[in-house]
Amino acid sequence: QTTPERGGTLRVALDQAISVIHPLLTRVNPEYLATELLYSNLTRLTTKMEVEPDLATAWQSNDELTVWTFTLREGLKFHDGAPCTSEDVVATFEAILNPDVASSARNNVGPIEKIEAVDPVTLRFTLTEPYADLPAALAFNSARIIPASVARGDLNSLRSTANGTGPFKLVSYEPDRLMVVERNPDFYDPARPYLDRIELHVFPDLGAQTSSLLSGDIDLVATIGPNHYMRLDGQQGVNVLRAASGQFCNVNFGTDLPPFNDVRLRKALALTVDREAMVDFMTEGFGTKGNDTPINESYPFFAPVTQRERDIEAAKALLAEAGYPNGIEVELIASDRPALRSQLAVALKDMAKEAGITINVVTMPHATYLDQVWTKGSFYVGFYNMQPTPDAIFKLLFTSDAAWNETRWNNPKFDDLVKRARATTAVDERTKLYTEAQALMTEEVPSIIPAFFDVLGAKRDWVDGYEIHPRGSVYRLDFAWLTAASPTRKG
Amino acid sequence: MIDFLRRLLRTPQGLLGCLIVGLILIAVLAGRWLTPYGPEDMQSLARYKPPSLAHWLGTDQYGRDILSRLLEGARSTVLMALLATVIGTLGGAILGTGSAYLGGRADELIMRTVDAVMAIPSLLLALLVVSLLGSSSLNALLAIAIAFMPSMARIARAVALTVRKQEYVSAAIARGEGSGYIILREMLPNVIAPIVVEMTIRVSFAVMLFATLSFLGLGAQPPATDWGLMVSEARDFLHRSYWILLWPSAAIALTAIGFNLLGDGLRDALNPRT
Amino acid sequence: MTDTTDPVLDVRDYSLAYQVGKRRIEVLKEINFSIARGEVLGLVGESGSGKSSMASAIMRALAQNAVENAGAIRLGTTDLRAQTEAAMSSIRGRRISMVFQDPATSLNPTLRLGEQLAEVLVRHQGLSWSQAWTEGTARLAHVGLKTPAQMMERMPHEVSGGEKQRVVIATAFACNPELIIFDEPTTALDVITARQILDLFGELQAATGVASLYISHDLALLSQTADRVAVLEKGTIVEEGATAGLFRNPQHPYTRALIDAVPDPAHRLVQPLAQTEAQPLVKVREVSVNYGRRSLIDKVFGREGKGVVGNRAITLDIRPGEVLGIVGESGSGKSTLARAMTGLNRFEGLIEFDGRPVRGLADMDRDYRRDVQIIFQHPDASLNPRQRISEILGRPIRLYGGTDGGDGTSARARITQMLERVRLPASYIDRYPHQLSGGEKQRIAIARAFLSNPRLVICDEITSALDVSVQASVIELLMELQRQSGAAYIFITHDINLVRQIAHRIAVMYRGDLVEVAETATITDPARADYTRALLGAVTAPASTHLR
Amino acid sequence: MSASYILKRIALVFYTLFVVSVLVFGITQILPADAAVMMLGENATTEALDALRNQMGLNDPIWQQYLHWAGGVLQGDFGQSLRTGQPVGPALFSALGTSLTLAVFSLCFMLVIAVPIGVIAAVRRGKAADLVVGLISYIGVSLPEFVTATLAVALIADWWGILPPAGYIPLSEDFWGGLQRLVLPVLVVSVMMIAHVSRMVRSELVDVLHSDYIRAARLKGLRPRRVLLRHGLRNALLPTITIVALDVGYLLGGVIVVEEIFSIPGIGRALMTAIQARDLPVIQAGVMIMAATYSIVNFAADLMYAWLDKRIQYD
Ligand SMILES: Nc1ncnc2c1ncn2[C@@H]1O[C@H](COP(=O)(O)OP(=O)(O)OP(=O)(O)O)[C@@H](O)[C@H]1O
Ligand SMILES: Nc1ncnc2c1ncn2[C@@H]1O[C@H](COP(=O)(O)OP(=O)(O)OP(=O)(O)O)[C@@H](O)[C@H]1O
Ligand SMILES: [Mg+2]
Ligand SMILES: [Mg+2]
Repeated sequence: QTTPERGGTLRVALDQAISVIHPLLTRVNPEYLATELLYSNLTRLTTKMEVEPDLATAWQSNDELTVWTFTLREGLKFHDGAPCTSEDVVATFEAILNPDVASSARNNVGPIEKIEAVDPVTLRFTLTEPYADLPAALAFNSARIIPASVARGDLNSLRSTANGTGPFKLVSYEPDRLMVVERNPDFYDPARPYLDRIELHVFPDLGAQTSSLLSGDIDLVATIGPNHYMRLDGQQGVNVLRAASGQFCNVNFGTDLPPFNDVRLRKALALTVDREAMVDFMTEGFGTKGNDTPINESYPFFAPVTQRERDIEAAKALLAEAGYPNGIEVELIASDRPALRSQLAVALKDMAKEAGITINVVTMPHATYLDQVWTKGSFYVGFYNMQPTPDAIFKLLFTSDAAWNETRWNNPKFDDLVKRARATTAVDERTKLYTEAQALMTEEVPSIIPAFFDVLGAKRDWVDGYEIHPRGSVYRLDFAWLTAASPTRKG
Repeated sequence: MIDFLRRLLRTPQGLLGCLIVGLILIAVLAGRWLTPYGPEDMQSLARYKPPSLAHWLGTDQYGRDILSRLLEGARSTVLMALLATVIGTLGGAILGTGSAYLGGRADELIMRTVDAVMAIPSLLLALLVVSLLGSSSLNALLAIAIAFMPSMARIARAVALTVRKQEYVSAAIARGEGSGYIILREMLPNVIAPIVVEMTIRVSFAVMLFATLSFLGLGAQPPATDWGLMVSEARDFLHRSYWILLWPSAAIALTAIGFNLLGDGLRDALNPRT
Repeated sequence: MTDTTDPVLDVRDYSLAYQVGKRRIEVLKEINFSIARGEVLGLVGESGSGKSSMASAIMRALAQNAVENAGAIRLGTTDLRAQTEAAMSSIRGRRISMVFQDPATSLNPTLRLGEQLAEVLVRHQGLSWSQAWTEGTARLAHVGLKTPAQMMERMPHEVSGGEKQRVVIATAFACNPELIIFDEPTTALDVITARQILDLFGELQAATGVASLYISHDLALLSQTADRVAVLEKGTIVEEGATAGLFRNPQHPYTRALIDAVPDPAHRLVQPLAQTEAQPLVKVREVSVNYGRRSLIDKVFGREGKGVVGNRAITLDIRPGEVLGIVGESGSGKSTLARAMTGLNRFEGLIEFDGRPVRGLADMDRDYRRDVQIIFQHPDASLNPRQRISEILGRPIRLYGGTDGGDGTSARARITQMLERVRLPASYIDRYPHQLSGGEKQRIAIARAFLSNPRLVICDEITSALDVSVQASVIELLMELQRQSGAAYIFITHDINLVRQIAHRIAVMYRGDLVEVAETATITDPARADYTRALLGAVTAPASTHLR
Repeated sequence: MSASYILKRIALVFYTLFVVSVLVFGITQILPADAAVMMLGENATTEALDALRNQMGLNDPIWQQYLHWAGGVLQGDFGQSLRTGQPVGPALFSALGTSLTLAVFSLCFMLVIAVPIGVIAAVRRGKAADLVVGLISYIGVSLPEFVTATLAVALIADWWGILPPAGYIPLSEDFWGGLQRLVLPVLVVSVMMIAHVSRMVRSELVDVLHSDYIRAARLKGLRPRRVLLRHGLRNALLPTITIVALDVGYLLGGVIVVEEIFSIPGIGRALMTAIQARDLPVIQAGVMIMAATYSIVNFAADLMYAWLDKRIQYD
């Protein structure tokens, strides 16, 4: 690889509006990208999903994994020139943990009880229970560090202004069209960022996004679907980007209510799924089969439990056993965004038909879905990014105290396995615990996870240093640079 | 009636319109029995197949037969559009004729309010109504019906006013006829003809509005066989399998053209001057 | 000037047909006539006889589907049929020009009058716009407009119908053409204005010596304006000759029928009333009608609304069996009175019908409505196009029950009977109105009115939309029904000659007021009101009176 | 055209806004989503929601909420977006500006094409040219915008590669680039209007050309050009003004699809986004602004019509 060149403007296409740049309130990928440019976390994830320093350079814990100490870089500065010290970090986490702020990070940064500034560059986290994955958790997308004055003052000002420590500074922001950032000369790494300027253009239409990349109007498309990927693949001047990932679409059961509180019925349905075909229907082959656990090869501690295959006879038998010898009719709800959700529903409908399960698909607007179905419904389609660790995804969705326990699955044994795995750093021990947890999920099927998707993107060949991230919501554009072949554009 | 049909078929628009609309109505009525495949049957081995003998119009991303889906979709799309137009027209016609009959302040108030509602573009009005009721074909139907009412009311009122001024209505009033007889027997038959013309042309708007709502994700929902939804879903595959997009688009356009032509034909046939 | 025996316009063996579908409709057959300098040729014939088609043929502005079979049309030495469209374009307006029936529609509503006059001068005389404007102003002065300069600047809707027609005439005369075609130039104007336009035509004709083709269906009028008259029947000129001779001694039966159809005041069609001293059937007392109401904004600004007075305190009696004629120029309130009496307009005042007082719509009960019937002007509009004759005529029977004939007769039988009385075949009962001619439709309307055995029938210009000959037969029918039933009539019309023929008394209205009511015999008294005299003076005396 | 007519017409504009405000306020009140939930998102606690509801006045009686909101609107305060938390007014007015840019270009382009086409069709009525125009207009009014837009992008931008396929740059920022990006959307928006207006011009002109005064003008020997342009077209175009003004409604709100596909941040798309996100203040303000624009344009069109066609007597 050649050495990075400095300068130039990078144009990035996003498929959704950047509705919010309040770094504690971001909820979707484009917003994560925007705040990633403007702010920093304590830690960040490499494209190999390893934790690396961001504002913090080093960290260590006590043996019980209940007290963690982080060391900050020296001489950190916010965009307005004010120094960034441990006091700012403390204030930030106080804001994140304050329920009134309603930050999505609150449930995702770990079991923090208290955070203190030991000295201007040293922080101490005290946890309520042992937690081995804290450094990874602190890389969470909406746990970005903001100035104490803002965190304790006018948090709302973060909706239109930004004062972070990130590699770029905010120039202009129109939620539905364009956000422009420029290089932060005071960034902690004097070499980075390489780009002078980044423009984030919003293209609500996926076709327009792809066409604009082809025409050279756009340099980088953050995420694209399989069909657009195939269209771009092999085109002159365009590189397609692909990373295997733990991203998935699933079918959630309300395990607390009939009919899906009967594991036989859940299993019967899982047995109707032709996972090979599902990978095709949903990802055009850009994905991998799922085995009804949220963990796949992309995660550490993945356990290759016996793959569940389609077996209509077994499904029919289970169905009869569960008291539905003549089949059952159920309503499956999918929100309209992204389209993948209804694709899964439609395909499942067809596959389950043969076993005598009649599925009526109901698609509804995303807002209504969030309001009325999500975490409340008893049979609906979910969609998740890859999380940094197995613990993160289990704690997010499947433990009884999960932040978003969509299935209301309440399995003390599973809870215990996850809890014990948190409390140790011993790889063998954790492997054993997580393997057991995955086997338990496959057996109990709180949710059908039929396939995982690769993360797909595309760029012009004059963009270098950019790698697509399996997490799906991490971009690391401070590493990207433009080669001499890039068109010159007025800034 | 026979005479009228002959007049209608004599105009080129009328003839062509009747032909197209006739074909579409056959699809609507008998489509279910004409389909070679189940409209929702997926074949994972026959995805993205171009038109062939086995699949005349090809297959889509799930390996479903497009012809079967189009035939099945005719019912949802065209029937819904027809119903929406009829409901919207009836509502508007009653409002407009009533307003014209009431006259005076009431008329003024009704018509000004109707004008005011017309300041909201019909697509937007439909969007608002759908988001109010939830997105489904049925609600889209209602939304379109509501969106059509103001302009239909305006047209109906204008027609009713001219009819009201006719001497045969004066004659009926002078004769001492009751208002029921005057509205139903003297006015309505004469108001209806121009409204039927307008209604026919509006069916094509409705088809397109319906498709647009589905396109925006606020009309029919997958796996419905709605044409607009089919187009919307197919846009991603345009560069790979253009036919998935082509056929439903063509179906929408053909339907719209058919009803437009038929409407113009009806207008000519009903126009005493030609 | 050239030899006077050389005709300005010469039409020889001219035939014309229209292609409709596969059929060819002959509208002009072997037409021959010529017009000399200074001469006025009148072309007369009933509607559809081909008069306007002849004019179009001369102007070379035929409909697309016209087929010319044979013959020649020559203007001086120019063979018009051989001219290209471009050549014709420079002949029109310069050598031949035309005046149309309705000045309201033949002027472009969005261009100033001056421009519409001056553009001809610019086109044909090669004048500049400013020269043309000056010249145009002079021309307007010529046609008797008082303020020509202002007139040039005005828009058509800002001037009266008579003024418009003067502008049209000025335009026709602008380039001193050899021939002018007048296609019924006064039909759309009211009587007094029409008279003035005719006088103007006479003056200009005499002054310029232009040859004129004057198209009209009004024989009385032609008898005064034309030097010679050609009678057109179904596309054939059946008779042609000097006016005086033709009227005195018509050769062709069609000509005679036309002349006979002209109403002649001397030829009374109505019997005198038996006893004039009987109690009036209807007493109209101080009846006023106001149109329009004050708008909200007028109220806010405390202004009077711009209401229109339809009738101002009309008081009038109608005796049983009497025919009361009402005349007056357009807009004088004749229809308004008729509508008030039939409950179609709100009114103030009192109408007493056979001793029963009627003060408003609420007082008009079924009996009143049965006794008072109205017939309208437009036969096309007064019958519902979507009802069969059986339903149209069935309504009065259903509404008013059996007041006619033996009670045993079914409704259908009574309708057939009534059709017979208005001299229509019984088979018409299942037809729709559009399958009948204008005259036949009007007969249905009459039948509808008489089915209830009314005691007062109001006829609002019921003949003015009909052809002369059809008009005569409708009048004849009306008079016969009147004799049979003894009903009283209010007969509203513009045609003063007609009203003098059939009315016992005549009421004259002017701008909403009743000017006077006079016995028909004394209407010509010099002591009558000024307006009445002006009205009568404007009427062209029928040809027969001064020719026979 | 009297002062009282103008006053009456202005009163009508206000009445329209009143009706629309009541209507849209009513609709947004029953939309199935709680504003506070929308604002705080799925992570909010019940207490936080309650506090916010009180602060936003959502617990007040509905008429009070209406008065409060209407009062704000009258002072130019449209509230805050629930989605972005930013003031609604400035964002929407800039979106309106974008939409108007698109609308004005589309209108001009449409007129430049539609009027001559309509005239040609009328003059050559029944001939080949007329049939071609008729066919085009039938197809034009029968293709939904999402089809034409998709085709335009696929053919013109992707295949021929002569224009940028999407995006919007304000003309004030980069005139040339902005203009290039307007071409395709303008084309798509115009197709339907061209079809509509050219048909209108044709039928009006055919009527006018059959009128007596045109016949009279021809028979005065005027040159055909003068008859057509000075006498005919002028009168035929007058009713078109009204039609075009009515189309402004379509131009602002009916082009949501076009704004969506071409990524134009206009008011239509702002509303669409707001509807999807249940962003009530934006929906309310957007519809109001749209209705106001529509009313004002139609008011102006009526005045212009009255001024051009002095025949019309208003009371
Ligand atoms: N373009 C046409 N195609 C077919 N028939 C036509 C056409 N123009 C006129 N006619 C018919 O030709 C006949 C003569 O028409 P024309 O207008 O010359 O009569 P007219 O004597 O001027 O009648 P009026 O007194 O009513 O003006 C009528 O029967 C009319 O219906
Ligand atoms: N509905 C109406 N609203 C307002 N003004 C009216 C209405 N009907 C008639 N007028 C006006 O009332 C006046 C009298 O009209 P009316 O129809 O009675 O005249 P008329 O003598 O019958 O005229 P014509 O000979 O033209 O039939 C006219 O100035 C007319 O413009
Ligand atoms: Mg004629
Ligand atoms: Mg009258």
